[in-house]
Amino acid sequence: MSILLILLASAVRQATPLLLAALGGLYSERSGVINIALEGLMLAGAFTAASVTHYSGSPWLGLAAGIAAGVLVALVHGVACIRFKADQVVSGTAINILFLGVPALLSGALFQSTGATPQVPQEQLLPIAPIVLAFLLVPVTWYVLNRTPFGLRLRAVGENPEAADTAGVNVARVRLAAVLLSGALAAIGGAYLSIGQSSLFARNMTAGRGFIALAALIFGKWRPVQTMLACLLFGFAEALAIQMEGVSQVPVQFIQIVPYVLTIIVLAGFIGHSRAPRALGVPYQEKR
Amino acid sequence: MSFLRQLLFPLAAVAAAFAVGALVVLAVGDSPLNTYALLIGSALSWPDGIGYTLFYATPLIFTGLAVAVAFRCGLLNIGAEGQLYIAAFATAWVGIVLAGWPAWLLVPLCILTALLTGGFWAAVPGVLKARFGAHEVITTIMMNFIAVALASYFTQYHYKPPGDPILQTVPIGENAHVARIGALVPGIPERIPLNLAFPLALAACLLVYLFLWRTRWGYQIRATGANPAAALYGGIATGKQIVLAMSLSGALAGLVAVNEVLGYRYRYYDSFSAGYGFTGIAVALLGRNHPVGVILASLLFGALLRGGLFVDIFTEHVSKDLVMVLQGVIILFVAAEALFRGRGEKRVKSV
Amino acid sequence: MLELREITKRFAGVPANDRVNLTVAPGTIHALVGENGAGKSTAMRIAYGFYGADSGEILVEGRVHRFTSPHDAIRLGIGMVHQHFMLVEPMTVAENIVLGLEPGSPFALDLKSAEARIRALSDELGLAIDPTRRIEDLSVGQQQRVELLKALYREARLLILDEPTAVLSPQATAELFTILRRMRAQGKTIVIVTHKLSEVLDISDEVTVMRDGRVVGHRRTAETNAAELAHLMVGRDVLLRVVKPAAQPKAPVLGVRGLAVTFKGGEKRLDGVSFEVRAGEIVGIAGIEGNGQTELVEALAGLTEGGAVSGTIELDGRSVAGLSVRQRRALGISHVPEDRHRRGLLLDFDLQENAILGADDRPPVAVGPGRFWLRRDEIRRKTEKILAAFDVRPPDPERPARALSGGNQQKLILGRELDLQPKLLLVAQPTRGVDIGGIEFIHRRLVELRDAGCALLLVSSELEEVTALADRLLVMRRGRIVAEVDPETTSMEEIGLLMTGGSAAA
Amino acid sequence: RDLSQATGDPGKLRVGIVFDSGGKDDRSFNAAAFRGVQQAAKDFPIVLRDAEPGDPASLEPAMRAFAEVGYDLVIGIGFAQTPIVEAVAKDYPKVNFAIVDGVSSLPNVASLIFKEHEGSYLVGMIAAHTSKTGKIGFVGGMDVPLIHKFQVGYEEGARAVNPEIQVIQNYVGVTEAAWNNPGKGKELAVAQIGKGADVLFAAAGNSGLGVFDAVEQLDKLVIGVDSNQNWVKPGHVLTSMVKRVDNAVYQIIGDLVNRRFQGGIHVYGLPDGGIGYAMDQYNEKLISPLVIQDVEAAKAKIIRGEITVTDAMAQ
Ligand SMILES: Nc1ncnc2c1ncn2[C@@H]1O[C@H](COP(=O)(O)OP(=O)(O)OP(=O)(O)O)[C@@H](O)[C@H]1O
Ligand SMILES: Nc1ncnc2c1ncn2[C@@H]1O[C@H](COP(=O)(O)OP(=O)(O)OP(=O)(O)O)[C@@H](O)[C@H]1O
Ligand SMILES: [Mg+2]
Ligand SMILES: [Mg+2]
Repeated sequence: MSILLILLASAVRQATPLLLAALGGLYSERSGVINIALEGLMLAGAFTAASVTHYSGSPWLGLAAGIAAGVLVALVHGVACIRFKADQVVSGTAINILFLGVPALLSGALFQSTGATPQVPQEQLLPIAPIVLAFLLVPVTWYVLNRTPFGLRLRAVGENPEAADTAGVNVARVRLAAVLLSGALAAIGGAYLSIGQSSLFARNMTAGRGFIALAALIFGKWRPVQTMLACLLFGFAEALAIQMEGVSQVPVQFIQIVPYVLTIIVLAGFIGHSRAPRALGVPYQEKR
Repeated sequence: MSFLRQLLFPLAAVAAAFAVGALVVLAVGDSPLNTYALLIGSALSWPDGIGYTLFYATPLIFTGLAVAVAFRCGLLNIGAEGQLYIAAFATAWVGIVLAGWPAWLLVPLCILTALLTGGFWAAVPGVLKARFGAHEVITTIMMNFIAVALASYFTQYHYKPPGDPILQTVPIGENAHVARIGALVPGIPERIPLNLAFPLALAACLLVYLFLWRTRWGYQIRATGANPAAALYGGIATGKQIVLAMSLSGALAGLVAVNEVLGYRYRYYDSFSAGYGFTGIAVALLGRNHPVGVILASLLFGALLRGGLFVDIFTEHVSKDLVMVLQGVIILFVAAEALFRGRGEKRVKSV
Repeated sequence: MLELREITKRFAGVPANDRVNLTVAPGTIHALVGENGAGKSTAMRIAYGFYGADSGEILVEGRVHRFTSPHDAIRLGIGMVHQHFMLVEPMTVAENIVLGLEPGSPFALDLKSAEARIRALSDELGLAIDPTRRIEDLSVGQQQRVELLKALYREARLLILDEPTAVLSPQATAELFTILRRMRAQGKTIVIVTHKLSEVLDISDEVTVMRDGRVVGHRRTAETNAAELAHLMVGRDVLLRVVKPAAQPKAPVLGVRGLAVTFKGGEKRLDGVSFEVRAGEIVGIAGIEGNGQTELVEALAGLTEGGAVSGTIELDGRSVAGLSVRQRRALGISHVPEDRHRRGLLLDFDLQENAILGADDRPPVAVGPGRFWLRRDEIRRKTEKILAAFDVRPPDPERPARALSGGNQQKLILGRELDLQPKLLLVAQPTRGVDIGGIEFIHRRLVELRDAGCALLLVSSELEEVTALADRLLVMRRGRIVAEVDPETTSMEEIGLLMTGGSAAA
Repeated sequence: RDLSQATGDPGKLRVGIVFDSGGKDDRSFNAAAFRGVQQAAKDFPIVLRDAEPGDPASLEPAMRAFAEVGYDLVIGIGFAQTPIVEAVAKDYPKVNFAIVDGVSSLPNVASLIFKEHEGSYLVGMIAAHTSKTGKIGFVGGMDVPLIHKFQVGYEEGARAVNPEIQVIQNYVGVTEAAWNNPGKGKELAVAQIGKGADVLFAAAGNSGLGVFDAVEQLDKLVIGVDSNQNWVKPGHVLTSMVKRVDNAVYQIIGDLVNRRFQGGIHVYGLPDGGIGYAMDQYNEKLISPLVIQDVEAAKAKIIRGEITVTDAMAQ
């Protein structure tokens, strides 16, 4: 294999969890709910998937359980933000902090460990399914957003919830569905980390990927294909850092910060303007 | 009286979190009673318990204040972590490079460095927000990653003692040290790292209080946070306030360096912060973005950090992650205040 | 077709609709007229299920229905075009129209068939709308036709249009009316809310007049005229009288020449406005809301956001056009904003901190180098003085502004601005939502200020108010000043006609 | 209120152990230490508590917590704790301390150190004998002198067998997190295999598990470290460079119980079995007896001083 192919393959692997989480974030944010909780959702999914796989021996069961966990945690975020009009960023932050703690605590009770699950045998790891799924989800997401009634409603409530409301769309229900979906996708991203890319859950193993996914989402202007490209870029930077380490003269830290610097540059508007869904972050108060 | 009422809600959130925590303890198979006895006992024992609780509370007061000041201007500074990292490195750098300077000059210079570096690091997202409308939550998160990577790079490639297995800089000059409380107050052993950064933190609270509520700049910052349209009407340049508030916020976060670098480790130490910047968000929320509340919340969280360590070590199953769970639940309850207040309308913050 | 019976709706205790009765006959165009805040939109939103009524009944085709959401109204064949368009800008026409009623399966939105149907509907009425275009690329007139299509697509048989012409050019208005007539010919029923009497006479079969949340009259259009309707609308019988001596105008204070405010896409909301205000006089601006008054005041105060200001603004002969809000304030311009919650107050702050908004840099409140420190005692003294002088109740300086009633909030703002002893006071909608006692108090204060030698520019959509207070009255329509009249000698009907474009006089 | 009661029966000898950031279930270095103290807790009447700080900033508080409540022996695992043990031991001269992989001159600190370079030399020989491509790999955890000691010994051993051999080396990172990043460990291993390496030595704590995954997936061989890891991926683990941390900590606890505890340096190497390579049913088919003979001969020469393996840390 040529070095470039290795690099590209590695970039795709690194991009996969980012892409899954970012697509999750896309659903939530296009519906108008900021989802800074992606990190926590990924951790919830990663831990649950690894634990259930360990007990059941089936990565598919593990994945399903991980998704369920992600949806459950997303439900907390959704209810807090939609029903109780909580500040979306604060609620997301709370969930992130919470899920730094919960898996570690549970790993202590379940596996006498501080923050790790037992290793899952190689034959019980997810095959490349999550990678395929992640990249397959890009056109699917595009289709859902642009070619289904649900997508239409989702975009409408994220841009102008009042207009959607007058057209007879139940804003709270659409938003909640979107947030739950984001929980499911972020959790798949987490599960890929724990039972796909590696074979166990390790403490804080997302290492900020939820935030990077968010950055990719903004970088990609909240659109599926652009978001995928942003994830690939970030994944490529990560892959490059891995390959270059110890080989090149460039300190690895400099390669690592490239995506972050890029994101800031994008936000500063140097590369076209990135317009957020107009109602993003604004709780919708039904009039009745 | 109204002060007591202010306290009521955070207390309820804390109580609720402890109740949830008790369930978690039960679920992992330990006794909540013993766990909480160990937690509280170790946090309040004399002198180590109290000493460490105050020591852990110190950086939280700084970051809590930092988050609170930004919040008062309507900004969520998630970047306190990066600001304190970069400030800690810069402070150590001055302490190393100017090690020969006399203490009366070097210590203030180091503190100034902490303030300026932290302030600068936060001013960048401030300018991006004021000038381009870039959301500060995202930019500060990005700045966090950059700060940690930069500090790590300089430490690894330029300031690490040769052959040291640990990623840390060479020590700062003795003249840059800030005295430990134990060296000044009899009865407190000097091994307890509580140092003059603690009274500095209390002084910072007082100054922030005076700044926010007794000066024009403070007033303008708060007016901008409370209602930007009305602030503009009143002739307040809101963009300037955003930059000012972020800079001040970053400067306060930077002061963590005084506690960690000048008063405790006497060097920059990679990953020295146990998430102080993020805990600062919880501290500010729980303390209702008020300096007095920040002190109280910091003491609580400082006690949780100290107690969490003992719970971690000396119980069978419970780890110190219990503290994260408690923090997360507290913030969640504070965030969904409406949960307790019925379905009241909340002030809507637009992005 | 539609009947409202004894509909009452309160917002925060204040009635917006007070036992409203309205009957709309099938196959007619029914006009609903009234001044700003009369309660027209509220009544129509109730009929559409967007608001729930506190009491009263809604009958559709003779049967009582309970609406819990617009869903229910849509099902009964009611469609509504809101005063502010309810369109999702980045989406296409077709997407907007089918929203909530999507054709095809849950897995495949059938936009093609919808587009075909929309084209057919559009052609049928001659709307000329391309369903594949994005809303943000359409003109307002086209956007409105999209709203019409939205209702028609839902097979609405009763169509409510809330001030459809407010944003339209005369030609577009004429086109709209042609369309509405065609729709009537197809058997649809239409309710049109408007201020413009000429339009009422032009398009409607019947007309209902509202004032202060109540229905004050119902006529067949053929049997009434503009004068009678204007009379009903403004209701001369409850006219307020302000006792004021004749003005003694002195030197000009404010000079405005060729002022224009242009927004992106070249949209001019203020166009070539010129006038002056002298010391010791009140110049009133009359006009239906949305005709450039807000833009005028904000341009004078230095608060224009997102638009370009051109033309001259002079204070005492010195240009202030390039100055910041703070600099203008320092030169003696005070401002009572039209929206006190959005602009005028820091609702969560106490009265003291609201009392220094816009003046936090002035001694004796601000002291020290750079006026850095704020003196608590001086702030308190200033606040107490304002609260006492303007009879703000309760006079508790530590209360949050949110806890005051609207009238007291307004008195606080007025007190704060007058305390600065301005040379020029820009005052917009000074008595909106204020009770009768408060209105009288505020009016008296404004006249006193005039007599003390201040120049006042008063904007109000309450015709009574401007005519009673102003020494000279400018009428604004479509961002221009269309007439200057003497409020003493001109009848309200006449002014009303000027405002609404009901007569050609200018 | 009585903390000393709540922290374990003060009537017994009390032993605390502070793991490094890898945690006790890293299946290698920390795991070995954990086995040793667990065995000691079974064999002796002691109270045993452990702390897994997770991040380096929490190591010192954990160690101080043990000293503060009057534990009799506190064991620090890993070189990173050396300065910490020094500082804490100075503040608590009555408490006994032990540090694995570090050296302290304080009288109340026992320094337990290993001659990893010698063991690495032997597994390097095995790797060179086994490699078909003439390329072998080394995946280190954190880029620090202690791990260079492994790397240099490994290289020297390999060169002794095949002077032409190419050793590809990578480190997971430069911070403590490098011990805990199996994902990256796997990436590095895949990259090395891509460059032709067919035997990989993983000295990377938890991150090494990623290397195990990679060799299994790509059907290559890995050499484990610290604990006997031959069982982890049977058929793919060539051998393990064992470092009997378990024996070392067991012995020091035994010394304490028998009132023989002594500070100073305790060295473990080839002669005492403190360092070695693991042979068992999992890998006996992977290594030919001829290779064993050669390796055993080298081992004897090292013990006799006829071969000197470079100690990268001593430089
Ligand atoms: N959502 C609301 N909350 C509070 N008050 C409201 C609300 N909607 C309307 N009001 C108040 O109810 C009264 C009637 O308002 P409405 O919008 O029905 O008047 P309108 O006749 O449509 O006036 P306009 O010509 O300005 O549109 C006004 O005093 C208005 O301020
Ligand atoms: N008779 C009708 N006339 C006009 N519109 C109708 C009619 N019946 C249903 N609709 C519209 O069709 C849409 C789909 O109706 P349905 O009852 O399936 O709602 P839904 O898919 O559950 O939507 P929601 O989730 O918003 O309740 C609704 O938005 C409703 O407004
Ligand atoms: Mg424990
Ligand atoms: Mg209206």
